[in-house]
Amino acid sequence: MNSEISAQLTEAATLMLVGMGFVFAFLTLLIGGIKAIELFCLKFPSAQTAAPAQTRKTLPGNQPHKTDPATVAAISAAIHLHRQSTK
Amino acid sequence: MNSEISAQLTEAATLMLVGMGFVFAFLTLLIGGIKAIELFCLKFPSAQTAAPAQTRKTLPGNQPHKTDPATVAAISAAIHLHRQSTK
Amino acid sequence: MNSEISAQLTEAATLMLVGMGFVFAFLTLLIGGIKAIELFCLKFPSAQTAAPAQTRKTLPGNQPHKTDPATVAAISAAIHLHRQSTK
Amino acid sequence: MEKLVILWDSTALAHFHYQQVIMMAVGLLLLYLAIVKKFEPLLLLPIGFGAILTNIPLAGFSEAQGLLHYIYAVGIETGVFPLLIFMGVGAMTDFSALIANPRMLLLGAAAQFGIFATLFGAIALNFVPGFDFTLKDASAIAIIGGADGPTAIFLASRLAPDLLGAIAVAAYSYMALVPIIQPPIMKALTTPAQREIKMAQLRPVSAKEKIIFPLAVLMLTILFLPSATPLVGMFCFGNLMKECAVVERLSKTAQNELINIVTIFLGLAVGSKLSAEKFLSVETLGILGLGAIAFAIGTATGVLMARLMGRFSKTPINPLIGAAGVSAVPMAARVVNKVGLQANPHNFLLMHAMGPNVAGVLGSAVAAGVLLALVG
Amino acid sequence: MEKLVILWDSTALAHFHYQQVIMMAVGLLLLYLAIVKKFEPLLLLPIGFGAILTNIPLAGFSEAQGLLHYIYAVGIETGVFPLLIFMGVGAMTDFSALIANPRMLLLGAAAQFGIFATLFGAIALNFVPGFDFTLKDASAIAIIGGADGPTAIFLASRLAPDLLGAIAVAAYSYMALVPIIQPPIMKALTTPAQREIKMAQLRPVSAKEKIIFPLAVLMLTILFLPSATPLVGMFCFGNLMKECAVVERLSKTAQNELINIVTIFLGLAVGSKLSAEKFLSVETLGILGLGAIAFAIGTATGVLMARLMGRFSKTPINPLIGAAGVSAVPMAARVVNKVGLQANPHNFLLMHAMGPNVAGVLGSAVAAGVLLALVG
Amino acid sequence: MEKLVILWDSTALAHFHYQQVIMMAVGLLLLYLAIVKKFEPLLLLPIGFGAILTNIPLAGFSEAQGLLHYIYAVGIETGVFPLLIFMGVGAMTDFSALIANPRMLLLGAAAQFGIFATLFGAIALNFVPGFDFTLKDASAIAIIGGADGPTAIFLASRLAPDLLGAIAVAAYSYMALVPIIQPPIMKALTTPAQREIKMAQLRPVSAKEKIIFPLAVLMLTILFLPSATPLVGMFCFGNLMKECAVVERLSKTAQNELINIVTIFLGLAVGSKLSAEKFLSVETLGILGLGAIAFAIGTATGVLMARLMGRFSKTPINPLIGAAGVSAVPMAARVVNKVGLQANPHNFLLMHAMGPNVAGVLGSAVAAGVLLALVG
Ligand code: NA
Ligand code: NA
Ligand code: NA
Repeated sequence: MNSEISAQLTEAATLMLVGMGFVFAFLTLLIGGIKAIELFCLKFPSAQTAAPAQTRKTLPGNQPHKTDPATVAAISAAIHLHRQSTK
Repeated sequence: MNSEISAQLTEAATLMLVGMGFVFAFLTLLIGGIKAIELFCLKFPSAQTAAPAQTRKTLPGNQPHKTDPATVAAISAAIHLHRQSTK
Repeated sequence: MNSEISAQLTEAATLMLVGMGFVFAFLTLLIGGIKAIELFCLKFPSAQTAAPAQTRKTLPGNQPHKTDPATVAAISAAIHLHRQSTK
Repeated sequence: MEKLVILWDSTALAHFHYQQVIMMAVGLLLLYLAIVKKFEPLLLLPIGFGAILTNIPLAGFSEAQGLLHYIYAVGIETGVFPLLIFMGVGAMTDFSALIANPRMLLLGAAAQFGIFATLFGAIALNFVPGFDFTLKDASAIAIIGGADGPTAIFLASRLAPDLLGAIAVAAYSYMALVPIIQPPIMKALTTPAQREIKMAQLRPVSAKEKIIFPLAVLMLTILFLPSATPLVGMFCFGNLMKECAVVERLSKTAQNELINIVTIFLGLAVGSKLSAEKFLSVETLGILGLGAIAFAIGTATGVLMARLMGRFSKTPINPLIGAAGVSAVPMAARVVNKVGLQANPHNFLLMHAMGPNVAGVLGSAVAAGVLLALVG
Repeated sequence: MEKLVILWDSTALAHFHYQQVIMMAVGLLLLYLAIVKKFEPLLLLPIGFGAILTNIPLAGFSEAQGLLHYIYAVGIETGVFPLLIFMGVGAMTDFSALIANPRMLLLGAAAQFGIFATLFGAIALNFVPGFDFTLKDASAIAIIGGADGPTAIFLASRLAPDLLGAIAVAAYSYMALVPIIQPPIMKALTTPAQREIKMAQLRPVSAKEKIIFPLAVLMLTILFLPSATPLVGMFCFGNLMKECAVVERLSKTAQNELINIVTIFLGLAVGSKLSAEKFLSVETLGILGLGAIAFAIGTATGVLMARLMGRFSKTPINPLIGAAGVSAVPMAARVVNKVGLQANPHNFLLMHAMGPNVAGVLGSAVAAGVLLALVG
Repeated sequence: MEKLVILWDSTALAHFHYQQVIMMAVGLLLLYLAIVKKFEPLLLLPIGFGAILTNIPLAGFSEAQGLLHYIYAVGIETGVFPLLIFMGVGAMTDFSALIANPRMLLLGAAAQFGIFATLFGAIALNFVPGFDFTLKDASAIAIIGGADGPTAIFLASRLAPDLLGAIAVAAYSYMALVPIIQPPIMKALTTPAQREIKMAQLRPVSAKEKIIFPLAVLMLTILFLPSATPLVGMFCFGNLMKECAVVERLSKTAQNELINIVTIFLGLAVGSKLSAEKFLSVETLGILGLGAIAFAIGTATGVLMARLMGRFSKTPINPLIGAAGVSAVPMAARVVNKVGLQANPHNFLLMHAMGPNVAGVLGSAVAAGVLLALVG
C-alpha cells in the first residue's frame, strides 16, 4: 500500500518538475513572441489597423448601435423639461 | 361502459376533493410562512440587504451597464442642439 | 466515360431549362400576388394595422424598452452639466 | 419533360389532403388573432406559424430530420422549454403585493377549483359518444383552467402529448380572452356596492423579505409536493435571481434574450403539434369547450371566495380581486382594475389584484404538481 | 525523463502533416481577409478560426467528443443553424422597395441563371481529368451563384457535405468581392447613357401590405415548391415577426442575440470542414473557379434582363439595378448605387436596387428548392 | 383516502435521507455566501440552487429525463459550457498590460507552482486513511490552484467527474476569498519598503499588437501543447473577436448574452453534482483543504518570483504584483492594488498587476494542458 503511494508520489514529483518546467519554458517562449510582435509592429505600422474606426460591416442589419428610440424619446423629454424649467 | 365511466367519475371526484384540499392546505401554510418571514425580517433587519446598492460584482467585464457610446453621442448632440437653439 | 458525362450534361442542361423556367414562373406569379395584395389593401384599408402604435402586450415583463436607468442617469448628468455651463 | 413531371409531383398541389388545408387555415386564424386582435401574440404568432409549417405536404417539418421535429424533441419532450420560460417569468414577477397581504393566497387557491371541476367535467364528457378521455387526458385538459401557458405545456407534455397542441392553443387563447370572459361573471356575482369597496394601502415590503420568499416557497414545495418542484423550482430560481440583486446580468438575460429565444422555439414546436390527424377531432372541440368552462368556474370561485373572505375580514376586501386568482398575469389584474373603475372611477385595484394574480401562478403550479403526483 | 518523452510526443511538432500546415495557412489567410480586408468578417473570422482549430494534430476538435464535432452535428448536419440565420435575416429584411415595384422580381429571377449555368459548367468540368462531380456536387457548387451564405450552407449540407467547407468559403469570399467582380461587368454591358437613367420614386407601402407579403410568399412556396419551405418558411417567419409589430421582443432577439450566437457557431462549424483531406484537392480549385463564374454570369444576366425590361417599360429602368439581383444583400445594391453615381453624381439608385436585391434572396431560395426537389 | 396515502407517499417528508438535508443546507450556505457575502454570486448562486434542486427526493432533477441531467449531459460532459465561458472571458480580457510588459508572464508561471505542489500534496494525503486519490483525481483537485473556474470545471469533467462539484465549489469559493487569503501572505513575504516600490508607467500598445497576440499564443500552444488548445483556442478566439474590431456584434454577444446563458446553465449543472453520495465524504474535506493550500502556495511563489525578478531588473518591480499571478481576474489585481495603497497611498498598482493577472489565466490553461497530456 504505502509503497504504491510512494510510487505515486515519485510520479507526482516528476509531474511537478516537468510541469513547472514546461509552464516556465512555454511562457518564456511567449515573452520572446511578444517582443517579436512588438518589433514586427514597429517595422510594419499598418495604416489599416491603426484606424479601426473605418470598420464597415456588410451583413444586413449590421448597423452599429442605432440609438434606441426610447433613448431618443427620453432625451427629447429631458431637453423639453429642461427648456421649460429654464424659461 | 357507463359503469367504467362512473368509476372514473368517482376517481375524478376524489381527485377534486383531495386536490383542492391540498392546494388550500399548501397555500394556507404559505400564508403562515410569509408571516414568519415578516416577523423574522422585523427581528433581524440586516443592513446588508437593506442596502443592495453596494452590490459589487467580481467577474471580468461584469460592470453594470456602462452607458452606451451611442447614448452618450446622442445626448451630446441633443445638448449641443439645445444650446444652439436657446442662444 | 465521356458518354456518361454527356448524359450528365444533358441532364444538367434539362435542369437549367426547367430550373430557370420554374424560377421565372414562380417569381412572375409572385408579381401577380403582390399586385393582388396591393389591390386588397386599397379595398380594405384596415384601421387596426394602420395604427400599430396601439400594440399592447400581455406577457408579464413585456413592457417595450423601458429607458435604461444608466441612460436616465447619463441624461440627468448631461442636463445638470448643461444647466451649470449655461448659467 | 420527365423533369417537369417530377417537379409537378414535388409540388404540394399533387399531395394536399383537405385536412391539411383546414389546419393551415387554423394556423392563419391564429396569426390573425395574434396580429390583428393582439391575442397573446408572443405565443400565438409562432404557434400559428408552426401550425402552417407542420402541415405542408412533403416538407417534413415534423418528421425525422425536420426542423420542428428537432425543436420539439429537444425542448418539449424533455420539458426544458416550459421550465426555462417559467424561470424567465419568475425573474419578471414581483411578489411584493402578495407578501404585503398574504391572505390573497386563498384567492389564488380558490380559483384553482376551475381546474379540478374541469377534470371532473372532462371525464363526464365521456358519456357523450366520441369522447374517451383517460384520467391523464382529463388532467392535462383541466390545467387550462390554471390560465398559465408554461404550466399547461409542461403538464400536457408529461401526461397527454397528443393533446398538447390543442391544450396550448386553448390556454393561450382563453388567456387572451380574459377581458371578455371575466367581466360578466364578475358583475353577476357581485353587487355594485361591493364593486365600489376601496381597499387599504399595502405596506412596503423589504428587499430581505422578497429574497427569502422564493426560498420559502421552494422549501414548502420540496417538503410537501416534490412533483411540483421542476415548475416551482425554476420559477423560484428566476425570482431569486431577480430579487437578490447580485446577479443582475443573469436576471436580465433570463427575462429578455433567453426567454425570447425559448419563446420562439416553444411556439414553433407547439404549433408543430397542430397536425391534421391530431387536431381535427371531436376531442379538440371538447378541449376548447372545457377550457372555457374552466376559466369561467375559476373566475367565479375566486370572486365567491373573496366575498366570503370579505365577510370575515377586518379590513375591507373588494370581491372583484378574486377574479385575478386564475392568474393570466397581468391581464386578469388589469381586468379587475377596469371593472373596479367602472363601479367607482377613483378606485384603483391594480396593486391589490396583483396579489391574487401571482398567487394564482403558484396555485396552478401546485395543482399541476398534485395532478402529476396522483395521475402521472 | 520518460515524462519528457511523453510530453514531446504530445506536442504537435512530432505529428504535423504538411497539409495541416497548409490548411492553417488557409485559416490565417481567411482571418487576414476578414480583419484587414474586411471581407464578410462576421463569417470569415469564425470560419478561419475554425479552420485553424480543426487542423491541430492530436487536439481532436472535429473528432468524437471534440467541440467542433458537437457544434457541427447539432447545427449543420441537422440544417438548424442556416435556417435560424435565415430567420434572423428575414427579420432584418425590408421588402418595401420590392412591394412598391414588384417587377423587380424578374431581375431577381434572371440573376439566378448564374446558378444553373454553373451547374452545367461543373458537370462539363468532368471532362477535365481529376474532376468527378456528381449532379449533387454540381448543384451544391452552383448555388454559390445565389450569393447567399445560409442558402449555400443549407443546400451543401443536404447534397454534398464533403464540399461544404469549400462552398461556404467560396460563397462568402465572392460576396465580399462583389465590389470588385461586378463593376466591370456592369459597365461592359451598359452604355454611359443607360447608366445615367433616373428612376421614378417608389410609392409608399402600407404596413398591411408588408404583413401580408411574407404570408403570400410562403403560400406560393407551399403550393408550388414544398422543398423550398424550410428556407423560405423560416425567412418569412422572421420577416413576419418584424413587420407584424406585435412581437417586437422576439423580432429584436432574432435579429440580434440569436443570429449572433448562431453565427459564431455556424462559422466555427463550417471552418471545421476545412480539413486538409477534404479541402486540399483539385476540386476546391474547381469550386473556386466555378463560383467566380457563377457570380459573373448572374451579374450579367441580371443587367441584360434589366435592359430588356427597360425597352418594354413605360417608366425608365436603369439597367445597373439588374446586377443587384444576385442578392449579396446589401453589398450588391451599394455597388449599383456607386456605379450609378459615377455616371451621374445626382442619381441615387440605392432604394431602387434594394428591390432586385431582396428579390435575389427569394430567387436563390427558390432555385435551391428546385435543386433539392430534382437532385436531392 | 387512498389518494391521501398516495399523496403523502409522494411528499418528500416520507423519503428524506438526512444526507440530502445536509446537502440542501450546503446549497443554502452557498446562496448565503453569494447573496449576503457577495462571494462570486454569478456562479455560486446557480450552483447553490442546483445543489438544492438535485437533492430533492422523488423530483429526479439529475436522473434520466430530469432537467439538470439534460443540462449536465449537454454542457459539462461534452466540455462545451466551460469552453464557451472561456471564449466569453477571452472577449472580456484586455492583454495590453501584459503586452506592454511581457516579463510579467514569469509571475504567471511562478504562481502555477500552487497547482503542482498541490498535486503532490493530494497524493501525499493518500497516506491518511480514508483518502485514495488517483493521479487523475489529484490533478483535477490541484487545478483549483489555478484560480480559474472554467479551467477547473473543464479539467475535472475530463479527469474526475465525480469530484467536479466539490472542485468547482472550492475553486469559486477561494476565488471569492482571495481578499482574505492573499494579504497576510503578501505582507509576510515582503518588507514595507518593497511594498512601496513605484513601477514605471506602461507603454501604449497598438491595436495591431493586440490582434496578433491571441494568434501568437494559439500558435505556440498548437506547436507545443495541443492538449491545451481547446481551452487556449476558445480563449484566444474570444480575445481575437474583441480586438479585431470588425465583429463587434459577435464579440458583444459572446461577452454578454451568450456567457450569461451559459453561466446560468453551467452553475445549475455544477450544482447538480453536489449530491449527497458524492459530496458528503472525507474527500471533499481534503479537496477544500488542498484548495486553500494551493491558493496560498501560488500566492507565495508569485510574490517570491517577483522579488527575484526585482533583484535582476533594471526597472523597479513591486513584489506585491506577483500575487496577482494566480489569476482570479480581476480580484487578485485589486487586492494587490489595495495592499499597495496601504503601504503607499499614492502607489496605484492596478494596471501593473493586470499583467501577471492575465498571465495567470494563460499559465493555468497551460498547466491544465500539461496535466491532460501527461495524466489524462
Ligand atoms: Na393559475
Ligand atoms: Na440570390
Ligand atoms: Na491561474
